This record gives sequence, C-alpha cells and structure tokens, in this order.
Amino acid sequence: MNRIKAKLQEDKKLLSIYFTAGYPKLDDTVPIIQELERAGVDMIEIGLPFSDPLADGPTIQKSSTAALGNGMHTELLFEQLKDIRKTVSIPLILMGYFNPMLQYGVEAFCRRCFEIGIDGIIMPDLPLDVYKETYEAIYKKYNLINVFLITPQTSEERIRAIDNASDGFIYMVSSASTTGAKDGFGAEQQEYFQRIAKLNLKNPQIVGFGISNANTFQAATAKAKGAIIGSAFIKHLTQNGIGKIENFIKTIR
Amino acid sequence: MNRIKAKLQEDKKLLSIYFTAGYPKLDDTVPIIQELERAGVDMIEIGLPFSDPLADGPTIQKSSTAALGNGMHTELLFEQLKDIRKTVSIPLILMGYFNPMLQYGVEAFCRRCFEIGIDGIIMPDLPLDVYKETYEAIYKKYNLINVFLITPQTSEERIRAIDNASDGFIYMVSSASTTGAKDGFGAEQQEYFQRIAKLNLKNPQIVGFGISNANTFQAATAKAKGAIIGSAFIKHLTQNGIGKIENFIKTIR
Amino acid sequence: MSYHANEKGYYGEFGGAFIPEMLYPNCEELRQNYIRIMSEPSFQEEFHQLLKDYVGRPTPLYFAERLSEKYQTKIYLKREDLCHTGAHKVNNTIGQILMAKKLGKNRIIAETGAGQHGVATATVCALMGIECVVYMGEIDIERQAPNVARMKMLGAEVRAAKSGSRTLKDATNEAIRDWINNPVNTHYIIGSVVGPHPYPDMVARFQSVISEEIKWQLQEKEGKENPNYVVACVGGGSNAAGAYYHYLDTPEVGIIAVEAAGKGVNSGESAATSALGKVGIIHGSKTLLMQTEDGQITEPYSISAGLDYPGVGPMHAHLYKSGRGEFISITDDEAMTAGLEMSQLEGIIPAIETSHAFAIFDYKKFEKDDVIVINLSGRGDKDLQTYIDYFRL
Amino acid sequence: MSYHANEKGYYGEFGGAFIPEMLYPNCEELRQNYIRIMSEPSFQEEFHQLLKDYVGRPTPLYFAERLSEKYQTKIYLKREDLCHTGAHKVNNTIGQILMAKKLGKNRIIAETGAGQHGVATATVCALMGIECVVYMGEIDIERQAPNVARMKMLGAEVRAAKSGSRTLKDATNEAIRDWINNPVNTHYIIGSVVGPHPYPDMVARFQSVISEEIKWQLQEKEGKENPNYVVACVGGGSNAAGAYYHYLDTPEVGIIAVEAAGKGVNSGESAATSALGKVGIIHGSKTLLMQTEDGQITEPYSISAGLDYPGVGPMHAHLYKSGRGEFISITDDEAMTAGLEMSQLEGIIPAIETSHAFAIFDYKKFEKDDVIVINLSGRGDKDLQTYIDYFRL
Ligand SMILES: Cc1ncc(COP(=O)(O)O)c(C=O)c1O
Ligand SMILES: Cc1ncc(COP(=O)(O)O)c(C=O)c1O
Repeated sequence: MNRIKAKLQEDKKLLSIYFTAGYPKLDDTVPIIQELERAGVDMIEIGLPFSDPLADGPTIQKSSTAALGNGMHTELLFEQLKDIRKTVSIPLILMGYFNPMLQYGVEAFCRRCFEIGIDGIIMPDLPLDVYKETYEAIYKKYNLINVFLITPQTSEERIRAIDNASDGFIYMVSSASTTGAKDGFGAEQQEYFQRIAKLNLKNPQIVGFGISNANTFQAATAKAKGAIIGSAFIKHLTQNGIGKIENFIKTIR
Repeated sequence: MNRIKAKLQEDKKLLSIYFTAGYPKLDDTVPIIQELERAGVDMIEIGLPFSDPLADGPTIQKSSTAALGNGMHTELLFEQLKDIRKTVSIPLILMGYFNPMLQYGVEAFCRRCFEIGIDGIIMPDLPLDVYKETYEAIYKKYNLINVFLITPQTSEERIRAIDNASDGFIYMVSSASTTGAKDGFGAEQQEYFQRIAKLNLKNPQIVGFGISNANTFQAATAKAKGAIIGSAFIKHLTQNGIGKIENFIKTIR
Repeated sequence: MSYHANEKGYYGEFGGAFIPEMLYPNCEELRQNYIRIMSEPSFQEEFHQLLKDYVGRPTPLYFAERLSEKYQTKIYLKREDLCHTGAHKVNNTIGQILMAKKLGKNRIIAETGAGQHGVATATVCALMGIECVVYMGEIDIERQAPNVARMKMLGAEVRAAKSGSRTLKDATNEAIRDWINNPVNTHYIIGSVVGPHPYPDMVARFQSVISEEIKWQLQEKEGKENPNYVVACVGGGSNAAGAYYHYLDTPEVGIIAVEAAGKGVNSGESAATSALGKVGIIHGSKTLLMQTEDGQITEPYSISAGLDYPGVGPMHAHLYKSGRGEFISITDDEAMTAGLEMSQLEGIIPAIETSHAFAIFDYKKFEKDDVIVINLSGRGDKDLQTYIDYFRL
Repeated sequence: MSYHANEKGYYGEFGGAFIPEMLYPNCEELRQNYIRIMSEPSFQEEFHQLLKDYVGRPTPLYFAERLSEKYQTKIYLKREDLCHTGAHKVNNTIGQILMAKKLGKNRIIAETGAGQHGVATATVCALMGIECVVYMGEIDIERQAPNVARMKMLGAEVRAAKSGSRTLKDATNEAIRDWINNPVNTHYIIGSVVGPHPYPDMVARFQSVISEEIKWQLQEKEGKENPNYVVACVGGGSNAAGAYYHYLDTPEVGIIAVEAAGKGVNSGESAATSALGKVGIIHGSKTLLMQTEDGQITEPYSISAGLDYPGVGPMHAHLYKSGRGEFISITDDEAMTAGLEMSQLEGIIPAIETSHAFAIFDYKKFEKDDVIVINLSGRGDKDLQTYIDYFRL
C-alpha cells in the first residue's frame, strides 16, 4: 500500500512539513528529510524549486530562488534522493510547478519518483481536467497519489469532483492566499473548516497555508486530518540552518 | 529749416552714428553726443532702449538691456537731453520701438522732441500706412522728420510710396538682416546699391546695417548719401568706454 | 458687429501689422495669398486629409460624467489632447506647412514655450522633409525637457533664447530676428493667434476646425449646435480662438477665457494679461500686454510654459475690451489642483495650460442643465515632472 | 481550420488554464460569463461609446508616403499611438473595466512592463472611480519613469516587483499572487493575450477592434479589405492579436510577427520567444517560452520594456508552430535605428516596442504594389530618455 494511504489510516492528527530542496544549502535536502523523520513528523513535502512560484508567498519564493542559485535542478534532486528509502520510511511527496515536470517528461518524471520511492505529487498548476484527460493513467501506473487543492472559494460541486478524482488526501488551503500570507485563523476560516467537515468527503483533508505554531496547528486539525507547515519551517531553516529541526517540531506538537 | 534737411544738402558723404542712450553708463548719453560732434560726425541716432528690440542684433540688444538695467527710460532720456541744444548743433534723431512712444503718448512724445530740438524719429515698427493715417500730422506739427527703412526685398512700388511719404532721407538697410549680423558687402549688395541709385528717388539714402570700418563705409556711400554705424560703435564703447570716441571716428573717415 | 478680423487684420482697435520693414515682404506675401491659398480645393483637401489621417481628427467631444456630477452641470471636453503630438497646436502647423509649401519656402522656423508648438512644427517638417529650427527660451528648455527631446528625435534644431526672461517672449524675438535675416527661403510658423496680420487670423482659421467639430458633435449629443459656454485657457490664444471661432458672432454662447495668474494677479509674478495689461505693441500686433508705465514689456510668470506670455492675441484683447468674453485668472496652485482632480476623476492628465481651464468652478457657477464645452487643449505628459514635484507624488 | 481559440481556450496545442486552484473560481467566473457579457447590447454600447468618445477611435489608417517611397511598397500605419494614453493597451482596459463592473468587482490589479498597460489600467480605474494597484518590475520602474508618474497622477498605487529579473514576468507573478490573496472583490486586468483561458481570447476580442477598423478603412482607401501583410510587434502579443484578428482565417493576408532579439538572438540577452522558446507553461498558459532545459523560466532581455517577456500568447505560439505567421527577430540596435528613421521620415516617434516592427525591411522584401499595414502600437514619449541616451541627441 502507498505509504500516504497507510499513514492516513493512523488514528492521529498528521503533521506534514514542506521544505524547498537545496535550501539553505544545496546538499541539505537529504539531511533535512532525515531530521524531520527523526523529529517525528508524519509526512514530508519536498519542494522542487521553480523560477516563478506564483502560488507561493515571499518566504518560499526566496528559498526557491536561493535553491536555484545553489544549483538545484530536477535531475539533481532525483540524484540526491535516489537512496533516500535506505534511511527514511515516512511518506514523501514532491511538490512543485508543472513546467519543470513537463520539460522532464511527465512519464519519465513519474518513473523516477516511483524508482526513488516518492509516494505522491502536488502540482498546484496542473488542473483537474488536464490531469484526468492526460496524466492520471501515468500517475496510477507509477503508484503516485495526486494531491489536489481546495480553497474557501471552491464550490461544493467542484470539491466533490476533486474528491472523486483524489485517492489519498485533499490539500485544503486554509484561506485564499499565497503561502505564509496570513497569521492565525478567524471566524471565516472556522466556518470553512466546519463546512468542509460536513461534506463527508471520501478523502481526508490536510490543511495548508497559515500554519506556523502549536495554536494554528491545533485549530487547523480540529476538524481536518492534519496540517502542513511550510513558510514557518523555511523561516526556521533560514535562521537556524538544519541543526535545530527537532526543536522546531517540538514547538508544534 | 530742419537740421537734417540742411545737413543733407552739404556736398559730402554723411557719417551717422547710432548709440544706445544710457549705455555704457546711465549718464553717458550727453557726453557721447558731445564727443561725437567734436569728432566730426554728421548726424547722431540716439537709441531709446527697448526690452524687446526685435529688429536689432545681439550687440545692440545687449546694450539696450544694459541701459534699461542702468535705469534708462523715456522721461529720463528727455530730461538728459533737455539742454542738449546749448552745446550741440548737429542733427539728432531719436530711434526706438513704437511701444514706448505709444505709452508716452505720441503727441506728447513729439512735443518733447520738438522742445528739446530733436530733428527726426526712426521707429522701425511703425508702419507706413499707420503713420500716414494717424501720426503724420503730429510729426509735421512738431517739425519732425520721419525716417522709413527699405531693404533689398522692398518692391519698387513700395520704395516709391516710401519715398513719397518721406521728407528727409531714407534709411537703406544694406542687407536683409538684423543690425550687426553681416561683415562686408558682396555682389548682391552692390547690385542692390546700384538698383536703388537708378531709381532717382527724391530723398537721399543713408545706408545702415553692416557698416563697421572705412572699407564698408566707402562701399556703402559709393552710391548713397551717407551711412550709419551702430553695432561697431557700441562694441567700441563696450571695450573703451566714452574716452576714445574720436579715435574710433578717425578710423572710419 | 463681428468679432472676426477685418480685412486689415483688426479686431476692433487691436491687431494690425506693426513690423519693421525687413518683415514687410514676407508678411505682405502671406497677407495677399493666405485666404486665396486656404480656399483652393487642393489645399482644403490635403489639409483635411492630413487632419483626419495624420492628426487623428475629428477629436472626440467627450461627456465628462464624473466631473459633471461633481460640479452639477453638463461638462463636455473637446479632446485636443488626442491630436497627434498631444495638443491642438498641430492643427495650425499642418495648415502652415502646407501654406509654406505653396509659397515655395524650404526652411521653417518657429518659437515655442511649452514645446508643444515646437514639437508640432518639427513634426510637420519631418513629415514634409523640410529643414526646421525652433527657438525656445533657456528656462523653458529646462522645464519642458521631454519636448526638447522630441524635437531632436524629429530632426529639428532647437536654439536657446538667452535674452530677457528666457521664455516664450524671447524665443519669439529670436525667431523674428531669424526671419529678418532669412527673408526669402524661410517661413515662420507662429504658434498662436499672435504676431502681425495675417497671423492671428490665419492661425485662428486653421484652429477653427475645433469649433466646427464641436457644432456637429454637440448637435449629435445634445440636439443643438450651441453650448451655453465655451471655455478655454489663453496663452497667446490659439486653442481658445479655435474653440470660440464659430461661436464668436453667436451671442447666446458665452465665451470664457482663462488666464494664468501665476502666484496671484497682484503678486508681481503673473501672466494675467487681461487683468494687468494695457494697450500696446508686441511682436508686431497691437493688443493688450503686460508692460511697465514706460512701455517696456514685462517678464511674465506662470508655472505653465505655454501661458507664460505677456500678451494675448488681438482677438482676445477685443473680446475682453468689448465685454464679449468673460476673463478669469487662475493661480498656479488652483491650476495644479484642478489638474490632479481631472486626472483622478476622468483618467485624463491635462497639460498644465489646460488645467487652468478646469479651475474655474470656484469663480463661475453654472446651472444644472447648462452645457459647458471645455477645450482640453493638450495632454500633460510634458508636465509630469512639474506635477510630480508639486504634489511630491 | 481556425486560428481562433476553441471553447476550452486552446489554439492548437497552446493555451488552456494551468492555474492553481486558488485562481479557479475567478477564472471560471470569467470563463463562464465573458462571451455572454461581451455580447450584451448594453455592454457593446458602452464599450463602443467609450472607445469613440474617450479613447478616440477609430484611430486613423495613415498612408505613410515617405516611408513607402523609401521601401518601394505601400505602407499604411494603423495609428494606435493616437489612442488616449498613447497605445493600444487602453482598448483592452476599457473592455475589462466594464467586465469587472458587470462582475461586481470593486478593486483592480494589473501588471505592467513598459507602463502602458499600467497607465491604461489606472486611467480606466480613475474613470470609473475604482481602486487600482499596479505591479511593475523594479527595473521597469526605473526605465519607464514617465509612466510611473502618470499612474500616480491617476491615483493608482504602483508596487515594485523585486524578485527574479524584476521586469514584466515578475510583475505578473506578483499580480497573480495578489489575486490569489484577494479572490472575491478583485479583478485582474491582464495586459496582453497571455495568462490562463479566457484571458487570451478575451483580450484578443477587445483588441480586435483594430483589425475591424483596418478592414473598412482599407476598403475606403484601397478598394479592398485585405492587405497583403499585417505587421505587428509581439511582446505578449495583444496589439498583434488585435491587428491580425479578422485576418486570421484569411490565408491570403500574410501575418508578420516581430519579436525582440535584444542584443542578438543567440547573445543570451534576448526576448525572441519563437526562436528560442520551447513549449511550456507560463502564467497559466501553455505556450512557447524561453526556459532552461530544466524548465526554469529564463530572464529575458530587450531594450524595450514592453517586449521584455519570456513568453508569447498561445495564439502566437500557434501561428508560429503552424506556419501561419512569419516571425522576424529584431535587435535593439535595429529597432532604435528604425525608430529614429520613422521619427524623421514621418514625424511620428514610435514606442520602442513598435520600432521593432519598422525594422523588418532588411529581412523581408515586398513588391511595389503590396499593401502592408503596420500596427503602430504606441507612441514613443515614454521612451524619450532611452532614445536620447542611445543616440546621444
Ligand atoms: C496644451 C496647451 N494649451 C494651451 C497653450 C497656450 O497656447 P494658446 O493660447 O495659443 O492655445 C499651449 C501652448 O503651448 C499648450 O501647449
Ligand atoms: C506600445 C506597445 N507596443 C507593444 C507592446 C507589447 O505588448 P503586446 O505584445 O501585448 O501588444 C507594449 C507593451 O507595453 C506597448 O506599450
């Protein structure tokens, strides 16, 4: 069974961490993953940096620019990760933008993921209909879960379509905003969390955007299965390097 | 008889000098006139400075600006000149632009000229038809000769009209140019001098513009009755002040 | 009684040709020919073809909804800012370059204040492949740098006038001197309804296309040819002359002329000719002008280079003296504020000259269904730096 | 076969909407409504009224006599430079602001490169009294200072994009981020035929007024609707899309697209997308774009801020791939020289973007009686400093 699906069956709120591959230093990718597993996180999103990350806020954008400046690129990331399964067993998800995947070749990209032991992919700018028409078969062939996003503005009809197309979890954007843009959740978000919970979707939801500490983690996971921390973790890395990852995780849970 | 008419009957080529009243120093007006008479010139044009002397070249323009800056104005000039006939007997002509005369009042202006003993007026921008219709009677009343200009572009028809309206001499502009703009006379001007001479006008002509030394004075007066020096004299004043006027005149004739 | 020029170029007591004899042949050649040439069908055809295809005429008559709402009256803007080169000036230069060609001239000179007329002249000279020299006051060269750049791009030579106040008046003196020195091959394209006859009348006729269009455009929009008021700023007065032209002898159309009060009419730094001027002669024309008691022409001041002129055209002197026109003076501050308001209410940044015309609403009240046409004589691109500095944007 | 967008926003293999889910509701709302709204009579009426009275349409189709003589062919210029604000961009912003109002939006964002689109957006926002934020690359803010000043005068807020190459691509990223953060009240007015469906098609439809006019204007002048060639510069491709629109499916009309080669196509400093680009995704659209092997988007270079974009609209990608369009790359130097030539031959200073289109005559020969329409997409006022520095005028 796909590691993500297995993890989702555990009876706990999941903590997922996003980081940008090749940041702060080019070779930090593998140590960060290892540290995160050791610190007890449940899932990791490895960001493949992109020159024009238009769904990301300034923190992640800067880390992407820095990672590219360090020399990160698709093939190199696959190289770095090729032995990752020798040391790490938690679910790994590749997150990025569609253009680098397209240039690599979607099938080749998926095959490499499979070979490495990647469990899922998040491509925010690969739309549902194109995925279904053209790429679903390939993802399935390589046992890769495709994770879709929903936002407070996503209609119920579309949420159901996304739920149908999903086979793992749904990435629930906490508020309509680029990552890291908001601080804390208001009444609007609470209403949104409840509204989604009531839909009884077949896929569990993991909340992302705006989770930065224990408070927001708890609020986000009151109804949802888990939450993803991105910008806050990147900021931690920027300030502390890879040495004190465990400290950061402990402040969350 | 008007002093200009008398002078024109003398059997010689006339040398007339233009200078700007109130330049180089405000009180230089009368001494310059006296010096010029002493040096043997035949006629003097006293320039009433104007803010916008559009028919003049840079030298005279600068002297006008300086004179105005020194404090020269119409009433003051009349004040300076009020006793001039006690010491000077050669013909005096007032030269200026029409607007200051208009503001003073044309009749009042002419009356003052008459009282002082001015013999003629040159207002380049008072056109023939306006003069005839409105101002001729006043000029006549105060025994003032009005001097008109002609240029190489003036048609024969118009030259004859100007000749008719004149009662003294015609100011013959050597070339179509603002004062001081050209240096020496070419074939074109010679042809023009001859053409005018052949017209047998009733008024003698005195050539102005571009006369700066003995050579040009002789060339200009080969056919004409006399010539006027303006810019060259102003330049002399600028360089030497009023001390060496006689030296300058000696270089001409 | 007519408010147009008579045959000798007089508007009432104003106008005429007070020029030195050196200019007589040139002016006379023009005077004898301008009406005949302008009425030749081939001239008319070429003129109107160029106005249409090159200048972009007819310019719109635009109903300014938000401005109208604010001032509770019906305000139309005549969009001369949309003319090629950005102001009404080109209507005249197109006309005059065709005139110059008919007269066989192969060199053009012009004066310019704001630079709009200089650009419009350089433009038509490029179009016709004719040599062009533009005189511009040294101060104006500094404050209207973009237009200096444009003239150079268009291949014209820009010569600095360094005498007097080093603004428009002095540039005009220099241009006249050039013409005196080059009487045969050169045509002087004067940029406003100033100068000796026949310039004021000729320029007014070329600009009259503005009111010609307003008439049929207003007919289309309001079902009548006549507005209650036509409003224009007056530097020399050419955009105003064009906007008033076909309404001059229609007394039911009110004529409002807006002058530059600079730092205040009585501040000593102003260009409000009607308020401060007396009858006199400037640049060959008898008109109202700002001068000392002694008849020396005063150095004017306005934040807007195009209104910074100590005289007005003789048509406007006559409109003022006869009472046919209502004259309003607007200060720098009032004009700048009106320009910003206009930008933010209608999305049109006016030339600072034009901004003066938008500042009349504190001085003149209109009825709710009065129809006001304001001549939007030019766009403000050339004035951006001045606006920016003024408002510290 | 048609060269227009199909229902899903594809031109051949290009187009679509590759957007993050956060943008889906906005784009979907637009997609579902744009054609319906645009065809409402009230929309059509207001749109065309504003194009006429506010923008100054129809813009002339001007026969460039001296240019035609020089290149021994018949050259017409479509005068988008005479549009209010100085370029074709306003055709689109007028359309989109009306669209935004119909969709009930009360805040507008836009990206801008040369600043023309920013100015055009700030303008229509002022006209409608709607809040406006314009994103502009930090570098472009420097090199297009006059347009920054104009936006401020018009009351818009200009926000500097400080990431990446700090030019148009990055300003677009910032605008998209803003839209993601403000999904309900904000409409994003994209300035070219780029971005996710329905933008390329919607913008092309708004700009199609250009070729609509060319057709009847050419009929008037040449007795036929179809020129032999339509020529336009391509940044994102909106002025080109407008100029080609009604000729896309008329194979006898040749389509020539001119791109910026910067310092040379192979110099590494270029924006010649067709020559250097590969299929990829940029700003939500599948198209040709300049990118590394790895799929990172390359930082483009052109002396002209409006062509300094690493992609082209999907329509143009399809025109290139299908061979329907002929693509020519022009260097900085060639464009600047052509701009100066144009200024001095015709008295029209073109935007540097447009100057690229005037530089094709070394690369493409025409017959003596070919009729060529070049889209004069904008005026060069914004580029004066660049021209002056380049030519040391
Ligand atoms: C836009 C604009 N309006 C008005 C004027 C003033 O000139 P006039 O009074 O001749 O229209 C100028 C002069 O340059 C100008 O550029
Ligand atoms: C005058 C002008 N032409 C062309 C362009 C390029 O844009 P597009 O290719 O969308 O017409 C711009 C962009 O700012 C522009 O200002």
